[in-house]
Amino acid sequence: ASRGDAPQTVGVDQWRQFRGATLNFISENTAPTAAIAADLSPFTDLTGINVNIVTLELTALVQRVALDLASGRAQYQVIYADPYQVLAPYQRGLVDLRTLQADRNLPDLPGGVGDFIPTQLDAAGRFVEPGPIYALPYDAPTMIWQYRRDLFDKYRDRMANDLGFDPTPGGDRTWEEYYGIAQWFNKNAKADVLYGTGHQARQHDSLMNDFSNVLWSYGGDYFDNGRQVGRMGSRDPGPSRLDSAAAIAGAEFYQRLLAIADPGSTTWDWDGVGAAFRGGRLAMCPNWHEFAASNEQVLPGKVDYAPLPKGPAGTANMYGGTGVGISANTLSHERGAAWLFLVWATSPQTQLTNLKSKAGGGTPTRTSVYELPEVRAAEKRPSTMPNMLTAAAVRQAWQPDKIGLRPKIPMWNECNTAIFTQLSRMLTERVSPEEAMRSMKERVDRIVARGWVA
Amino acid sequence: MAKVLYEEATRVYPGTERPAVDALDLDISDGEFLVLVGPSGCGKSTSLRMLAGLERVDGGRITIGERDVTHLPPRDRDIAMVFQNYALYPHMSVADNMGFALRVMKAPKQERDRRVRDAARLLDLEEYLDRRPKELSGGQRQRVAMGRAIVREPQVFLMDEPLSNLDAKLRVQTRTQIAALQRRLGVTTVYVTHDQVEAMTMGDRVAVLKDGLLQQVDTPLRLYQHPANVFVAGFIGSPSMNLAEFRVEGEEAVLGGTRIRLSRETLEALRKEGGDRLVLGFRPEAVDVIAETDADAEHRTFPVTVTVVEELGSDAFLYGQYADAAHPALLDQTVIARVDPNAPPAKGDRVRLRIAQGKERLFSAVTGRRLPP
Amino acid sequence: MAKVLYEEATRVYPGTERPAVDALDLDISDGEFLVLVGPSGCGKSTSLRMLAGLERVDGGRITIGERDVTHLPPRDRDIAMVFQNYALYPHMSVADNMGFALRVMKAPKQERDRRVRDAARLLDLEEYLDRRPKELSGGQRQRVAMGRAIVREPQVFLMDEPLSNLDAKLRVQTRTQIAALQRRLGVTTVYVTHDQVEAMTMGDRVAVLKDGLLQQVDTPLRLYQHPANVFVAGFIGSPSMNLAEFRVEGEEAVLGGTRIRLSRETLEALRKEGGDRLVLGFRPEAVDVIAETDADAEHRTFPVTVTVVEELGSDAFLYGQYADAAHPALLDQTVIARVDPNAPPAKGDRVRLRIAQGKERLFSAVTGRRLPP
Amino acid sequence: MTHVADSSPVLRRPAGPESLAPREPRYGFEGRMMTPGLILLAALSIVPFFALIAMSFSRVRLLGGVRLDAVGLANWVRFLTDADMWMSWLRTVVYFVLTVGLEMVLGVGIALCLYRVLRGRNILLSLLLLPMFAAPVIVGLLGRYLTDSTFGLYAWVLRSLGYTGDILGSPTSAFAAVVLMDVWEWTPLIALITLAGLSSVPQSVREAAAVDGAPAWMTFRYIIFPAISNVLLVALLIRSMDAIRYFDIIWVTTNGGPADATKIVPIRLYETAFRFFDFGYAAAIGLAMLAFSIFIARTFVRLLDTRGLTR
Amino acid sequence: MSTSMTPPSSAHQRTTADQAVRGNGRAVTAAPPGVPQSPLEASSKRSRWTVAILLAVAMLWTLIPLVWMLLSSFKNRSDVTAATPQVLFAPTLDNYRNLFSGPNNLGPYIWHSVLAAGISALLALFLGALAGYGLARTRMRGKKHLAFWIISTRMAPIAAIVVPLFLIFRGLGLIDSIPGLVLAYLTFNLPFAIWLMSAFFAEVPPSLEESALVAGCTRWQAFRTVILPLTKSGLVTTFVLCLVFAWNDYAFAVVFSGPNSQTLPIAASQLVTQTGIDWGQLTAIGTIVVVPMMLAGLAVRRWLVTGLTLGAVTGE
Ligand SMILES: Nc1ncnc2c1ncn2[C@@H]1O[C@H](COP(=O)(O)OP(=O)(O)OP(=O)(O)O)[C@@H](O)[C@H]1O
Ligand SMILES: Nc1ncnc2c1ncn2[C@@H]1O[C@H](COP(=O)(O)OP(=O)(O)OP(=O)(O)O)[C@@H](O)[C@H]1O
Ligand SMILES: [Mg+2]
Ligand SMILES: [Mg+2]
Repeated sequence: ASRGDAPQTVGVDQWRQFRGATLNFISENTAPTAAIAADLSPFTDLTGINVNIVTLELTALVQRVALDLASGRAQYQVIYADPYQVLAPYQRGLVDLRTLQADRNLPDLPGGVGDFIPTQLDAAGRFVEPGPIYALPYDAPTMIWQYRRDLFDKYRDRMANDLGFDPTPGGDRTWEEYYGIAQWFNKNAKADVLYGTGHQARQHDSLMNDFSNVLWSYGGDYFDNGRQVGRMGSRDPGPSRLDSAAAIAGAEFYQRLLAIADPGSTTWDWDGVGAAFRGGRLAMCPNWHEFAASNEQVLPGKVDYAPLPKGPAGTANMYGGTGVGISANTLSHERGAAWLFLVWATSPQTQLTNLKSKAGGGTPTRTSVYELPEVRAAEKRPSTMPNMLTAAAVRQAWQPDKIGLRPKIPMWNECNTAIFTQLSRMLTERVSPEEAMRSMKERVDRIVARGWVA
Repeated sequence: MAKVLYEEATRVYPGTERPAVDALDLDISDGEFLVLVGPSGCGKSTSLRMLAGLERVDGGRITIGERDVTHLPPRDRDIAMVFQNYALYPHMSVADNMGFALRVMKAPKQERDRRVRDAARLLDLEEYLDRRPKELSGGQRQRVAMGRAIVREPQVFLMDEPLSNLDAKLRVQTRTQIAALQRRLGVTTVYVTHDQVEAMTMGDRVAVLKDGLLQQVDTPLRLYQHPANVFVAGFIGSPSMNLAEFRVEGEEAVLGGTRIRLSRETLEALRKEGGDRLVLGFRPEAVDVIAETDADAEHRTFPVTVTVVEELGSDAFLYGQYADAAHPALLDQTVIARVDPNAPPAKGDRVRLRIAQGKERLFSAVTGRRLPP
Repeated sequence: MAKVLYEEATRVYPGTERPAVDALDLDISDGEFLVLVGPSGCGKSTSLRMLAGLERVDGGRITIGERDVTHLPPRDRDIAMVFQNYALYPHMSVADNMGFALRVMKAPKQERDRRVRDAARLLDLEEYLDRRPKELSGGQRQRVAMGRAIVREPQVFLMDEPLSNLDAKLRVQTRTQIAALQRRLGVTTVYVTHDQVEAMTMGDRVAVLKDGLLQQVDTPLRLYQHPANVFVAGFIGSPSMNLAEFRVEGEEAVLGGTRIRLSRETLEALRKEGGDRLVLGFRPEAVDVIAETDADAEHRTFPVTVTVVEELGSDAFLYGQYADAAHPALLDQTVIARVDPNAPPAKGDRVRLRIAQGKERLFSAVTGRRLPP
Repeated sequence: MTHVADSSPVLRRPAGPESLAPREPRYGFEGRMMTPGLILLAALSIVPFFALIAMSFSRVRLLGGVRLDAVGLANWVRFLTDADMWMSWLRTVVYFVLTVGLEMVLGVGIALCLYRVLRGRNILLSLLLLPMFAAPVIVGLLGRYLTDSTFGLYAWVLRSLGYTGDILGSPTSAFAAVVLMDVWEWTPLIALITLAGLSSVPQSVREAAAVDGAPAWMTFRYIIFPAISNVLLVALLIRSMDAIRYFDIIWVTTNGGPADATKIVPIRLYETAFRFFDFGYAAAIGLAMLAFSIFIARTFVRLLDTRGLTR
Repeated sequence: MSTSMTPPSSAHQRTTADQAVRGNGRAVTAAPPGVPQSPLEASSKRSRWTVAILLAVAMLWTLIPLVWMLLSSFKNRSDVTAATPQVLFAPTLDNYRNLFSGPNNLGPYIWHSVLAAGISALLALFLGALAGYGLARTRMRGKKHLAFWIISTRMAPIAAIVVPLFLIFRGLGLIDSIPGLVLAYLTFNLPFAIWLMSAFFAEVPPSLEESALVAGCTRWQAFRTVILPLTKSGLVTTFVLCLVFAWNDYAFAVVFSGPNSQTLPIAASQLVTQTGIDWGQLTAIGTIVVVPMMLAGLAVRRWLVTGLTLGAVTGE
């Protein structure tokens, strides 16, 4: 359909100049989108712009976005730009937001770009070059250790006695200890939970996430220069390092860990683990911190959070945040309208509202929001913003040396598939870790060598 | 080969009131060819299927040979059946069709082949043994169906209108063949048809059914010449017997100007019944055409207006309307007479017909049964 | 009502070599009832469909009345057709079926109703006008099909084996009705059948086809009595004419001990052909049975062993084998003779048959054509 | 008046149908009737088909309008040398044979049972047919719900029967599960068709077999089964065409996992196209799949042809 | 002759005969209900039980998932995911209510589905009826090849044709529009409709049509007034099957639909969210998607067979 550009009313308030325009926002069905979708009236009242929100499962979203970018005419002006599946391969299809930020006729970002947590701005908003910003950090799910505080309280002493260390989750625990705790639960607490630990080990993106935490903490990595490739991204990351001794050691541990985990693990992605955890099957699991809100609903007061255990090389907590960007196929007024939405959607006020939303929440991506006294107060029970119960753990996890950033390369999707497929074979077909890692490397190298055209 | 006995055999289809076959008593001797005829729906097929074991017997018994088979399944009765639509197994070759029953009874392969070949030779089917039924003409299919029956060498053959799917010409040929074959094999046979000619020509005896009730069993000629009742009289023969109701006046049967003298036995029987009417029948070939002027007042004659003349070359039939305007009783009924094909009357002619002496048949107007002549 | 003319009309089905109808010349006069007969596949239906416009005419022309219709679509030909399976529209009531053509030609409603009612009255269908075809019996359906044709009041009726789906008894009734109806309406009619009796009884003239070629057109009786060739002789009549090949010796035709004197004209015609053989035919009713001893040496007779006797009550047919063992030429062929039903010979008897004087028919053994008597 | 058959057909043959030139009376109209549908169909199928061929020899750029960079046979070479791909083909064949095979066996079994039921057959049949009208996506999601190890009904049943593993979690059981979901949805179709086939075997043929003395199993083996084999073949044809094509169920349940155990070719194709956006390679896979399904369909159609069943 | 034919174990036969007499002692009186009438159908009690049990298993296997879906759609959050399946529970309409309130109101999805599936089924029916008729009646050479081509277009792998179609549709501005979805659905529905309808048309005897031609109809009139009404059942069946296929489609909708044209299966897949699947709502959507098609399908069950078997079997 050859729709014209959005209308512009000149000479009114910056925020109302595009009233009557309609925007389509395509998003994965994540917590902040759910919160925004639940009540769009503040934005519409403010700007007179209508927003349709299309929420899709991530694979479907990427497919739609790619085709839309290819179509040359933006169906979706505002895009939920997953750093690995959208930003890295298609950053040239997105608007460099600096141009809009610089536009005098358009409102500024409150607090400027600097208010976003810097690692997140880089990871979710930039690609390779330090300058251009393609997306504004929008959500920030991060994997942390979630555990049943009630059970740990109940069994702490016995565990400490049996295992010889204090089992309380925290930054000092190691993966080996995690393993020990899980096994202890398996053996000694059948009455309360079926299994000590559960994982998101379905043949799916989630398996790569769950495994990466272990991989990194054992000193392995996907490519040379892993942190750089993770934070800024790379078009040509060089040969894969997945066959390094450290990586194989990580894989060996992971295989061992999964052997004692809930057998359902191999069917679960993050949802599955979340549901199982809430369903009372598991004593603990690594999962996205944004599940805190649901946990609190089902098991109020019984769950607590900590950064993931460390390995020989420290700890790593997989970051899964995403930014929102604007399709480069938008016409100029639409672009302006889309900018208004971006500014509004990532504003501290909106992020605060999201935090309180009944529809789930999401967590702020701005430093300033975390500073608000109201938010600070919510980190303790009873909390009106249940996601903030994870703040202590997350704040640690986001430290540059503890955050886990997977490689941001354009062909990541295919690499990722090769990786989690081989991992899945390792877990379910008893392929040896060494062989699995080697075949992973082989495939990744082949994919990377093919290069990428967008 | 065995005798077959129906004893009060009855079949009531579920959901119906009237028995489809009602207390049928029939004694078929060893090697006999018995034809079952009757109008559509009279229970011919049902009777046959009861004997085959395809239909339940709701009352009475059926025996084959000495064995009571009333409640045996078909496969234990040692019969072979030829169906109206032949019911050939469509996916089997002719040879396999014919040999199937033997295969079922686990006859050795050579034996089977030999018997199939023998039957095929008999039926002139040798060159078609490898074909599928649908590659055969109607007549050939019919022969295969026969073949399937005869390789069995069963105790009884059952045939349910096996010729009705053939065209007229082929039917004539085939009926002769079947009759000859049965005589040769000597297997007791029950044959259902509603075709006049088949009934008359094929069977040793013919059983006439109507509404599930047996009307008469006799040789074809006796059925034709001495029908037991009005129904049989009208049913057997084509064109049918002419039938008309006469009043009895004194010693004569009277209709309009037509008078026919009745014998003492007839009058006696009528008196017993107490009726003053009777049904008189005569066959189309039992009338002579006499010139209108010739014998106006003669007994046994009546006037007819010719409505149609069918000239078949070998024969001619006159279809006429009773022409005595004063007595409209007969007006609706068509009188049929066989006339000389070389000098048939013309349409519209008025002719006089005379019933040949002794050729009339008399029936009670009350019970329909034949009166003594 | 109009005359119909086929002039060298030819139809070759795509993908076949031989024409299905080959240069058909046929002149059907106004109001005539013409019957097309012939064995299956001879092109009867094709000829009819060419006239209806349902089949392309590949050569020659067809005219109805004065109009050349060779390339007109069916709807412009003003014909009505009765199909073998009646082709009634299952989703329409009887009345709608009959009125359909009128509706198509946009006849006003009253007119339509009137004509449908008239036709229904004529065919005794009035009480069924609201029924659907599937609620009717076979005979009623057939009448509806007729009705559909007659409401049209077309120039020509075409009927393709319209009775073949009826059972024997009904067929006899209906054929008389149709013939009568046609006479009454006076519409030119072309009627296809392969039934002997229909051909003989219904038509003013009969056209015999074989392999797409017209064999003879004539009145039924002349066809029966003077067939133009061996094919027609064998095809018309049931049971068929007996045919046998005789040698010509001097002035006689000889087969075994049987000798038949030939006329001068016959001998002349034979001489022209240069053949020394001819085919002699005689109908079953044209023979007399004479006692074996009676006239052993007489001309025109031959000995026969009786294999089957069919007694139909009104008639009896003898099926026999030529019994002169010294001359096996005729051995395979069955001789059929009509005999006295009151005193038929028995199976196995040896009888002598005599061909009635002047009843033999002679044909060239080469061309099959009739020879002058 | 008497025409004797003396005309030589060869001499009398008209100049030939072409010279007379009126159209075959039933030719043009059929053509005109088919035209709109066929044109649309051609547009919807032939254009994409050629586009696919072109793509399979190219690398496809998406951004800023689609462009094809010719890469020669690269995609095809990769297709032929891709070991994972061969495994997928193998799995596809196994999946195909298992689903279609099970559906045939169960469908025929159910039809045979139903055929022996005289009263209530229609209601039973109606209920049994329900799954085939369900959207495959819903079937997949429902399957996931029923086999979920935490709250799935079937998982619970299996657990109480002593099965400890996780249904979608290990390669074999996951494969079996997706096969069974497909079987659940499509067995009714086979049952429906088979039942119709059974009902179309003339009663008199069964009776003939009974009179010939055949016991039940022989009647089935030698009479009924061959008689319905054509219908079964048609059912097989219909079912296989979709079995090769559909992937919704796997897509929403296991998405190819675990350990690629359920990664049949359609999934791999979809993934190549819409996760990796390697349209060139996807086109090659797609063409190969098309060839495969046409091969299968041809085989069945030829089988039907030899039995004279196609029109 | 009969000696060789009598099966060897006549003693055994006698006993079966006796049993039959005893077992069917009641046979002389009216048959008890449920006893098969024709001896052909007669079967031992054991085999009747076997059949009953097998059918019961088949029914359970078929119906449990559907019933479970229906039940679950009336469960509240905790009952839906209870570790022990809940058969008795307090029913709630919340799941349905939630589907129609809130941000992702299901209303438009239903409307889009109805429009897209309905129109495409109608179009497929219309074009399919025309072309199916042509195909059934044409005597052209290469007819079989044409027929095979038609059906082979339906076998094309979905993922493969979606890409080029997308490019074409984009050029025509058909992305995210109901017409676009309609066309996309036609790619599989049109060949199917042609195929199906030609099977139905082939069952109509040509003589009916010829009769109409002779009665004065043009070809088109004959088609309209005689042939079409006769294939009413075929038309309904084709329509319903096309409707079902279009309604159930996911793969095309995922690519071609957008905010203005999302369909129900997309709505179902959208419930698979990052924060968990709401099984209550999902089963509710499942019910909404599945039930109308089941009803439609059952309505045409009698005629399904003819179409689905290329007329190799005529319906019951
Ligand atoms: N399965 C059945 N259920 C109920 N009634 C039946 C059944 N089969 C036949 N009948 C009825 O039983 C009677 C006898 O039928 P039957 O088939 O034996 O007649 P028929 O003499 O063979 O007739 P036809 O010459 O038409 O074959 C008829 O009135 C028929 O309607
Ligand atoms: N559509 C067709 N295509 C090819 N050949 C045909 C076609 N229709 C008929 N024929 C052939 O044309 C010849 C004449 O067929 P037609 O149907 O006219 O015979 P018929 O005399 O009506 O036979 P029947 O008594 O069997 O109806 C036959 O050899 C037949 O096989
Ligand atoms: Mg009968
Ligand atoms: Mg014909």
